[in-house]
Amino acid sequence: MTLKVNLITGRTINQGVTIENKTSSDYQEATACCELNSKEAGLLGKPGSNIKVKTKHGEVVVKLKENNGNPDGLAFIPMGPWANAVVDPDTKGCGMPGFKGIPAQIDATSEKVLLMKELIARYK
Amino acid sequence: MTVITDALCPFCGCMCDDITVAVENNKITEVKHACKIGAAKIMGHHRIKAPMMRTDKKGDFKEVSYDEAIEAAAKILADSKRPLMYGWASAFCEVHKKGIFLAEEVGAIIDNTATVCHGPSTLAVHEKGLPSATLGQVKNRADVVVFWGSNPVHAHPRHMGRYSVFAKGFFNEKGRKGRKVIVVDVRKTETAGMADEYIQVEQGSDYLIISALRAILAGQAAVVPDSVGGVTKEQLVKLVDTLKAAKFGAIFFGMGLTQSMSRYKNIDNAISLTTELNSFTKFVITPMRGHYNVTGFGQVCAWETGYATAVDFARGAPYYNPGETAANDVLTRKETDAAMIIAGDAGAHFPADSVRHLARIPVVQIDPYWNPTTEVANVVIPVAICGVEVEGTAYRMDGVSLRYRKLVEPEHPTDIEILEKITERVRKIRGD
Amino acid sequence: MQTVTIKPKKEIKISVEAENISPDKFAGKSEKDIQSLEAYLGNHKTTLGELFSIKVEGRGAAADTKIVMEGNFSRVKRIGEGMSAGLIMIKGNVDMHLGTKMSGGKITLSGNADSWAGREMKGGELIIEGSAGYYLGAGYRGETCGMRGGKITVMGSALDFLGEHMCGGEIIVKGNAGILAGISNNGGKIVIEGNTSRPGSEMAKGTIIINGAVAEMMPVFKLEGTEAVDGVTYKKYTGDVIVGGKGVLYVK
Amino acid sequence: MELLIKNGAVFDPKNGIAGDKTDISIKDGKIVDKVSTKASVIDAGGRLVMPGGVDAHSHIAGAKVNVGRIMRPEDTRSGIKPRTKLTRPCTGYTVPNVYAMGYRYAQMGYTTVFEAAQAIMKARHTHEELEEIPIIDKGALTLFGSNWPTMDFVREKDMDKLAAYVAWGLLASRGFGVKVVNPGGGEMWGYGKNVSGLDDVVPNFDVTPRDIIISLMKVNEMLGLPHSLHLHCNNLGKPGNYRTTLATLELAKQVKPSKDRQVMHVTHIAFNAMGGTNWMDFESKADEIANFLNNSENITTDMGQVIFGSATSMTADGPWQYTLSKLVHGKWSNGDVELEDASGVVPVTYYRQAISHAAMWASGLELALLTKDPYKVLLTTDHPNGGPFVNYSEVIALLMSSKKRQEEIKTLPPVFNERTKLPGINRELDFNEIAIMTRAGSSKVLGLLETKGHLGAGADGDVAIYDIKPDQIDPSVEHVKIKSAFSSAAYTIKGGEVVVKDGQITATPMGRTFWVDASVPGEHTEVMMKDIRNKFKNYYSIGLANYMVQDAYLTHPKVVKAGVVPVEVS
Repeated sequence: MTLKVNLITGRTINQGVTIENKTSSDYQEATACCELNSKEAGLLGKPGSNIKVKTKHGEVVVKLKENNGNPDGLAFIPMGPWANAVVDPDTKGCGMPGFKGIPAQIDATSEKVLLMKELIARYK
Repeated sequence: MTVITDALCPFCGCMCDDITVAVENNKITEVKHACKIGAAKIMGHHRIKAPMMRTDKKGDFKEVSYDEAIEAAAKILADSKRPLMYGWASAFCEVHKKGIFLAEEVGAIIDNTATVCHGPSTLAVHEKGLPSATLGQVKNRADVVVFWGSNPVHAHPRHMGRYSVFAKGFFNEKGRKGRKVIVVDVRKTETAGMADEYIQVEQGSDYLIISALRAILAGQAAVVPDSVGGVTKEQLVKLVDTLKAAKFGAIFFGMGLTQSMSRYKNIDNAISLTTELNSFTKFVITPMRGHYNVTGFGQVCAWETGYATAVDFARGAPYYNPGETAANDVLTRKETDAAMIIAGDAGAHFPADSVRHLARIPVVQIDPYWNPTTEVANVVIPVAICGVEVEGTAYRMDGVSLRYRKLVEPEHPTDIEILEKITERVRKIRGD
Repeated sequence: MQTVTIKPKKEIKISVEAENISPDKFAGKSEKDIQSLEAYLGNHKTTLGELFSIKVEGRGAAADTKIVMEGNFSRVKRIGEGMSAGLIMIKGNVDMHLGTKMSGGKITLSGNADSWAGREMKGGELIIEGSAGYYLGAGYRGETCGMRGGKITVMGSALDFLGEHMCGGEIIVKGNAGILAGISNNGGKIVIEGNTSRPGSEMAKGTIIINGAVAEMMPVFKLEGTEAVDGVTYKKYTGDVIVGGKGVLYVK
Repeated sequence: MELLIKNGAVFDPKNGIAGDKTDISIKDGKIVDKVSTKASVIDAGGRLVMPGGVDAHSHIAGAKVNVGRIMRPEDTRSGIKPRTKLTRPCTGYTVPNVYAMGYRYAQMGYTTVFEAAQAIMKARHTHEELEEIPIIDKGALTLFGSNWPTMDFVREKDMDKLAAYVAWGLLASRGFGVKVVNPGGGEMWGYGKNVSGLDDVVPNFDVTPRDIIISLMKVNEMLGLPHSLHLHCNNLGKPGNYRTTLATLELAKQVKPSKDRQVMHVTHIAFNAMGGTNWMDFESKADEIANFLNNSENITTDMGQVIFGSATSMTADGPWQYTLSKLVHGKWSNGDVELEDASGVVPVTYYRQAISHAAMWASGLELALLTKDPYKVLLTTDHPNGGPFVNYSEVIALLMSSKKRQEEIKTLPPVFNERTKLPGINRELDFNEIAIMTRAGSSKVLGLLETKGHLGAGADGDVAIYDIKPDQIDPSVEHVKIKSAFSSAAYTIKGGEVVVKDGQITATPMGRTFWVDASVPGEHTEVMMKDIRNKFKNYYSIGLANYMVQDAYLTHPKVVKAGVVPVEVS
């Protein structure tokens, strides 16, 4: 099924721990994921399964993760290149792109999570 | 083995200055007192070994000498009609000065990582000022602490312990027990889990809620609807009462305000709320700045140019207007024709649209580490790590500047050396 | 009467700063003089003549000067900056700061204007047949006053922060407006024919009339009942109560 | 390097030269009696020659100033000047960037400027900015008036400990002197409160502003510091505050100066000479202050002259800044510094039509004109509180021309004449008196008269030449010329180098930063440090090891020695 959510991005401690080590699998593990509460995550699959997040601005495959702090309809991807594949580039006249509050659709997928290098290679 | 005490942590805006580091044979073997993130940063890991270059961004890099890389970087900047020089947060103020001078020299836009962090906070300060205080004021006095759209457990792990929640102070000998902690957020974060009161708001509604609080504070509760942004009027009234009852209140806000709908107007509104609370009691507000020296760039840029960030030197005199002169403005408009990324990672932290443009134009990267910016770079110049291998100045989130010690000897040149050489080469190329 | 016709010579990708495109700057000048006026392409100092083909017919004072611009000016900023008289007719799109600080005369634009059109405008008229970006008729960072006088009409829509810090004058938007229209405004009149959200926050004085839907009302306005304006009945609100509440918001 | 300035009409009050044609010789940066024939020569051609200007109170660097810049992009965009091959870009009017700060002072013929307030904990920032201000010599006064150690030692009546703390605080901040702002009020502002006069007791510390002022005056003299206590009085900005000011001035009688200078410098009197009870019946009482000054010794002041137009108020007087922001409905920044002091920044505009502003404008001038001895009133605008320093030439013209004052008064509300004595004052200052208020006097007040503010042998080679021929001008009538000449020097010479010619910058050497190294008996420091270590362990948010300003921040230091024990000369 397709889950419609409001997407936000932000820091996490593991994103911080791995931030200077962005070629590592630890960094990918820390940031190429999307948190939903377990009720909504359950609609897409098991934690650790792949999901595709689509917005008006792009799409990206990340791992599903549970976080029961999230209310219904709110998805969280740690800041980083995976999140940024789908955020809103419009700076709204004040220099700041839209990193929070992006309408998104999430589906289960069998596509793989791209490595950082593969993800950026898409932009070349 | 050498033990260095009172060292500063080069990760976040807390700038903890009580770190102990053990060094053996110029290698850091142990880090004490730092949080998980700080320890990881100080311990370090594999680095870019030597300068690298490539002309085809899809091709592989070739190792080159520093001179070759510097020459190539200088040429890219000197030839550019709309250069962008971005980053700076993980480098010292001494580096910023050299960077601003180079930006003047080449007529660049110079912008820092605040643009995707607390840049909107600066815009709000233009509107309302910033009633703030050093963190020690909070530690000694605060009995009500509000975290609004900020999550220190994840982003500033020792903030609560050292300054804001658990810290004991002169007028608060009980620490945590002497404080009421309120968290306002869109999801129940770990920080929210530690709060005395958690107020969950609908994402993007912060502006409405702050206005409602201000109206209640102004004695105009009658106009406030029964529910605002998912919060009942009753809760809002109670919150205002709690804030007013504080002897010393402190608001710490984060990306939840700067990046959500209404952007800097959220902070503008929160600053007004803080100011208005001062008619009843003492209240201060402080942005939870991310990188350890993102604040420092704003300070240096302000005293050198008059503006804190996003300064356009195209016409020789500083011009400033985020929305027009900030990094993502000129990247998404595809205006920039060359970029230098230093001590910040645009490749990882900018929207895809901006990275796509970086992939189209010549890019120089100056950084110790391989990261997504490296992936779109043409010239990569590795440098020593400020705060670990280089000493210098940085500004804590509350505007207190401190001097970092050198913990180990660097194997790479410093940012300053590289920038000075690039400037020298640029001047030669331009015949100055 | 002096007529100056301007067309881009080639596609412009990097923003050009062309505050010299103004009747005040062109008045009484020859083709050659106008061509040699300074402009900046990024950090590259150039001339209007290098970037644009410029034709001049007749001679006249600013008030008798008409500038006709044809083509894509979507990377040309500051057209008509500070103009006090005369006419600029633009067929195409323009970049930021169209008619910034203008005090008189008229600008008509057939296409879209990027952000800050009519910034700190003091007088004259600005007509945008397409849409406007952010901060239409707003102020500069840190200033307490944006638009102080004159009139702006947008046939299409406008984005966020329209009329921010407005102290006088009139803005009419035929389409929709983004969030926080008329924020911190201290005078003047804004009419939005379409939809908007969060209008009038921190409004101390001035009037905002909204004929479309308001997605989110600011929780700082007092409903005063209904009132007819030009024969149309509106809900009348006063506010922002935080800053004294002397602003008036009419919502259909 | 040698330089000879010939045919100048020299005004050098310290050396008793008042308009005489005197040649000035400079060698290796210092004034000498004679130079060789190889010296380069400037022919002053009968024009006015003075020592380089010295400003003893201006906010030019540090946290507050930068807060002002960051909150005021609308100010930054005025005064924009692109870079040149020689100069960096300039911005701002009330809060200029560091380059404009140095160039503009030099362009006015000023060569030495002191930043009026830095908290020790934020002194590193002050020095980072001072290091970037070109040309001029500078230094910074350090705040002590609400510091917890100060209040603790005052309460304990332990002057040895207090002296040791002041000496250590000057070292920690690389400060030049003792600044006190609204003593006790900074601590009270920690909980949003204030003191209301000299005898309010500061809770938890059990001291009064009176105790703090007297004790700091005493230790200032015990330490033999070059400068005296530098005081921003309690109740600044409040109608009726002249009584507090007079009562504060009285305190100076309790302490004897350790050297030939005042024991108390009360700053920006225009904001402290207010009569009336509110903003409606507000009047200037500068005449009463001047009367006091005329009848007492050992006290000096500065004008804090108000300039109509845009200003940025910035001071460590945190509670006043909050009150001010409410008065003007303006933006407000606050900057409490833990254990030390408060501060605030508020943009303001002074309007001719506002009678309170007009009366404040009058009080600075009244003070200068009614005080007989110009050594007692320095010329300042308390930049940028009363207005930016670039307006000093306007103030000079006002002081030299009664006619100009009358012209200005015509533009003010009629009620002005009832609120100030200014309309009836005919005194016009001469060049000698202006030279005192801007050179000799300020140098003497700072305790630097040996090398600053005069043109005798041994002085720094800092000279200003203005495009005025004193024997051919009547300043009273030709005040426009006076203003224009003082706003843009024909030459400014700094350390023997021509840095300004015809108002344009010609060279940008780096000036020095003055700071005072005061020694105290080691045992006093030891005892004092026990307290300090305890405060760092429990209350400061940083460690003692990271507190003191490191040598790296003073690349051009000029150390002035002082202290209670004899100092060995190295």
